[in-house]
Amino acid sequence: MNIDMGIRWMELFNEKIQNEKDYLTQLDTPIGDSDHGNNMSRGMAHVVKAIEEQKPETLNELLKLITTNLLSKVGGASGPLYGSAFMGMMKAETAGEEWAKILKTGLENIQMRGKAEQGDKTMVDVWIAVVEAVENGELTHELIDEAVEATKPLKAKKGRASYVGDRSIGHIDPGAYSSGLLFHTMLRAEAE
Amino acid sequence: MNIDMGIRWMELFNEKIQNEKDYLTQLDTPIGDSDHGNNMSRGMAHVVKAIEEQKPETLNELLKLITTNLLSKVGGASGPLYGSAFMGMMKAETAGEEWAKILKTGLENIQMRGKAEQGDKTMVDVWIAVVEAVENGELTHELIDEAVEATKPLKAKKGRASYVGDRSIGHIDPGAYSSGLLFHTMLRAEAE
Amino acid sequence: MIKKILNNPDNIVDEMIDGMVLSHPELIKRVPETGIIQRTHDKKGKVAIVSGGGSGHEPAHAGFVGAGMLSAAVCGAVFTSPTPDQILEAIKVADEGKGVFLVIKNYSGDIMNFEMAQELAEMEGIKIDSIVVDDDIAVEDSLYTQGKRGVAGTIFVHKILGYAAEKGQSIEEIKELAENLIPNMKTIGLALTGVTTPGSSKPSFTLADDEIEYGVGIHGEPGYRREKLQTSKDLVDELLTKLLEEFEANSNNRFAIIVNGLGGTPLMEQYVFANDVHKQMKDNKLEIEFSKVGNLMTSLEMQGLSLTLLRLEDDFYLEALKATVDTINW
Amino acid sequence: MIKKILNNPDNIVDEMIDGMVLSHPELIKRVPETGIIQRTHDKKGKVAIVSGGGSGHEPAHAGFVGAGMLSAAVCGAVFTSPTPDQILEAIKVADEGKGVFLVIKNYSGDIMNFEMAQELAEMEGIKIDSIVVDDDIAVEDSLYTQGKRGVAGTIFVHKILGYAAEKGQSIEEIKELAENLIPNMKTIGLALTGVTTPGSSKPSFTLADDEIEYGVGIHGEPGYRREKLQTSKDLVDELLTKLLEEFEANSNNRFAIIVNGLGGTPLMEQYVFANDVHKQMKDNKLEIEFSKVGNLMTSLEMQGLSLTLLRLEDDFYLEALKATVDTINW
Ligand SMILES: Nc1ncnc2c1ncn2[C@@H]1O[C@H](COP(=O)(O)OP(=O)(O)O)[C@@H](O)[C@H]1O
Ligand SMILES: Nc1ncnc2c1ncn2[C@@H]1O[C@H](COP(=O)(O)OP(=O)(O)O)[C@@H](O)[C@H]1O
Ligand SMILES: [Mg+2]
Ligand SMILES: [Mg+2]
Ligand SMILES: [Mg+2]
Ligand SMILES: [Mg+2]
Repeated sequence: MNIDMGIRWMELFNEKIQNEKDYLTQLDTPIGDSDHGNNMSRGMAHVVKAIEEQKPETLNELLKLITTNLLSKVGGASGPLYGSAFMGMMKAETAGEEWAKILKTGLENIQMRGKAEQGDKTMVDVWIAVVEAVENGELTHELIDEAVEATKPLKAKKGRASYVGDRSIGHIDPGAYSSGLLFHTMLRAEAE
Repeated sequence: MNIDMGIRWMELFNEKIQNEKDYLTQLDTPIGDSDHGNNMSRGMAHVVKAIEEQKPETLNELLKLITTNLLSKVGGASGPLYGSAFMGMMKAETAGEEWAKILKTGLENIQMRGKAEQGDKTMVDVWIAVVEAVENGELTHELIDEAVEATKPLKAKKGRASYVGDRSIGHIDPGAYSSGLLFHTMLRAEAE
Repeated sequence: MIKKILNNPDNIVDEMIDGMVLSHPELIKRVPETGIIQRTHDKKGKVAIVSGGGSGHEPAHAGFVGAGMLSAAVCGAVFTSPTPDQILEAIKVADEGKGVFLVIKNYSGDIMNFEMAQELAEMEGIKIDSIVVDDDIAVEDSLYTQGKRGVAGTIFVHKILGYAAEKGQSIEEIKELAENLIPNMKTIGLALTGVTTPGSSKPSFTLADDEIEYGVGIHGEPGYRREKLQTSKDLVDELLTKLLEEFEANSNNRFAIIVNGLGGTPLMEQYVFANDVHKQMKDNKLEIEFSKVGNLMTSLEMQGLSLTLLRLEDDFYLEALKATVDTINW
Repeated sequence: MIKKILNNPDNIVDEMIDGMVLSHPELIKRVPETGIIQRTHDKKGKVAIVSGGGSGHEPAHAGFVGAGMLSAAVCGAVFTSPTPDQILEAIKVADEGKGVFLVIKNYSGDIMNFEMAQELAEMEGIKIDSIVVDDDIAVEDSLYTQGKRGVAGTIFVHKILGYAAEKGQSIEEIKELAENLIPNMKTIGLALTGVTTPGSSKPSFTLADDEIEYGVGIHGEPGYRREKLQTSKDLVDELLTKLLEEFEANSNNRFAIIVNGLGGTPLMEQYVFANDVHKQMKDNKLEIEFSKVGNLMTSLEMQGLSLTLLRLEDDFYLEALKATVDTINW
């Protein structure tokens, strides 16, 4: 990952989020409060606007900019979680870590903030699968899709979806899906 | 008219009102506030209950009982109007007037209270037609129906229906219809 | 069919009144076996302001009974004026020896029932007077109609006359105050949905998924025009233009306003609308010195709202509106 | 599609806040370019109570900002917790030097955003503490869920802590008061309709013409059971039984209650329901010493209501609830 790739990543992620805004909200309807699409779309619009305006020149500057914008523009559960993830990534990047370790620190920060474990039917499920695959150099689009899809049969134990108990079974977790988009576009940015 | 006939009249009127309660309310929907059926049904239920309990022995006692119950149980516009009508009728009966004159006094009291003229699309239209016919000894069921139906093409100038202006045209006035029931059952009680 | 939380439509007003007095025994009490809600506070030899009308407009009027506002409110059946005997009884229980002043909304039913009660009270030697509120400009006032309807502005009348009574004004002074007040107050409303009275199976009118109706009353009466739903800005533009046309040109540009929810419209939308009212009033170089926003004079579960403008011709109006009162809902 | 009065769904909260402050400038002001509503009254060196959360629950929380209640409220997007920077800013503007106490509803979003703000405030040397309200018993509290949600009972927390702050209690005393208060308060709700967030085309859930849903939250979350619409009596029976099961046996039978409208249910129905609550509490030999009825913690235009019971374990609760405050909507 480098600064140009990183900027491209955010552009692609934003595109995906805006295109799939309604679908994200739809996923958030049966097991949530119908706002995940709005939340992510608002946040990512600010991220790409800030990139254009502030023109970050290093990966570290970029990660910082993403952190601030997600933290201060998203709100809800996903804002502090994605914000914490990028804050952790920024710190790991400052410490000179490799990309796999950087992503892993992001995941750790999500879990520190949200206390979710694997199998709780949250974005954490996707992050765990992706971090492991990146560590082993095996991340593929298929693997991401599988990780997202794997949240479907689970019963939610964290977040708003946990309120509906058994009725959460059979629905993809919206945060897992948006995390899926994050990693799909990361792969694409890296490949370009 | 005498006390037995009068009691029978109220029984028949009550029956009609209860049976046509929903229709009266339906008439009161496009040009009113959907309560004329409820209002008349509540009032007449009290009238027949009071007759059973108090067993009036003279026509005057009966007219007084009807007056009090309509005045204190109906409310809305129709309560004070029907109440005033029977109050006037009671007074004329006390003064020893004939039935035609008694009905006419009822009409006068309605007009004193409500200030409506012929053609304003109110119950007054039916009362005027009926009083005239009774004076001439020509009251028939057909005449009553015609008087009720005649309110249909009119534009309302009094009461709640006047708020809808031109849109009141084409609808039978609910108070005219309930007055129609009053006189239909009067004819029937007299004929029995 | 619309769903309602109730036991029996015939008892809905009765149970509502019981619910109110059980919930607020420190403020109000019920005159047993009547639809009269009376304030609990000690009588102090002042003029009593009494109002009432059909139910279905809650919190009007019982929510405004209490020190500094109404002495009593008479609750009729849903959308049906209360009867003269009930109104008379309310007059009697409210009277503190200085007379009773009735605030009547302009509907033929209310007028006739209150008028009869007033005649009966006079016969019993009670000092009594009244005012008819007809603030709704949606309906043309002419020889050929019942005149304009009384709607949300009635709440300002309660507040201002209630303050005058509390200040010890005589019934004659209150009458004069009321007569000057009414011509300075105009209201107009709009609906997004019709209403269904408890127990009936059909709404008063139905609007399509993208339609609104301008000029509705508070009893499910249809209004003057049906249109596509517009933005809040455009709705305010329509209502405000109509209202301002009704005020005669005058150098006094100070107003008090009510943005009144009709029952089913959330406060969030009412405040969005209020924001546009404030902005457009400012554009018109008109000042708003007092605003009241919320469900005050409702029409059951109707979605929609009304806008009231009161021109502050008399400084007393603003003083009265700002005074604190002890009621459930002001 | 549900009709709403608005200009642009993306600006609805922003315009609502402007509408609120323009309508009530004597009580509240907006911290420019934020979603923070702050009270106007002079700082007096007392602990500041601050709350907030997603919008769509009006009058909560901004309607309860004012002397004797909240010092500030932070309004997030509709149904979306506000962000840490906004909460931090609210903490800073509210602080009177004696510390800031946060009232947080138990949702993962609120918890995380408020927690981060609290950490940031601590780093800036502000004395700060908080309580999490989780009064909704519809959701099982177990290792396998987020825990119970914070709903209408939050308003009682604002009122009681606001009174304690006004009385000059320290932040430590307020924390203790809050920790004792929460376990004594339980809420449960029911819906007659789902809700549609501004800008979306579909409601959160749909109910048939004769169906209700027990145990709904205030964000259109589905509840625990769907049933045919019943009488008010039966609804109260279901909710009250569920609530009373949650209280441990105890000789103290004195309660305060909230009958909370969810936004689209008229006050008339709320009072019919309140009447049945009072009656059935009495049948259970339980006393109601304080009742609050109305739209306090809503869910946009949802039709339905919730019932809150607060056991009056501490006489201070009742004293606090009865105290007068200077807010728009208490
Ligand atoms: N405690 C948590 N840990 C990890 N992820 C969580 C947690 N709580 C919620 N989430 C994620 O957040 C997503 C919901 O985000 P969003 O809808 O934006 O916020 P909210 O739930 O506040 O409305 C969920 O789908 C889930 O993936
Ligand atoms: N001023 C009036 N004079 C005569 N009849 C009137 C007048 N106002 C109303 N009415 C009659 O009353 C009827 C409506 O009665 P009702 O629905 O019970 O009362 P409300 O109009 O108060 O709801 C109308 O159909 C009309 O016949
Ligand atoms: Mg969500
Ligand atoms: Mg009617
Ligand atoms: Mg009526
Ligand atoms: Mg949310």
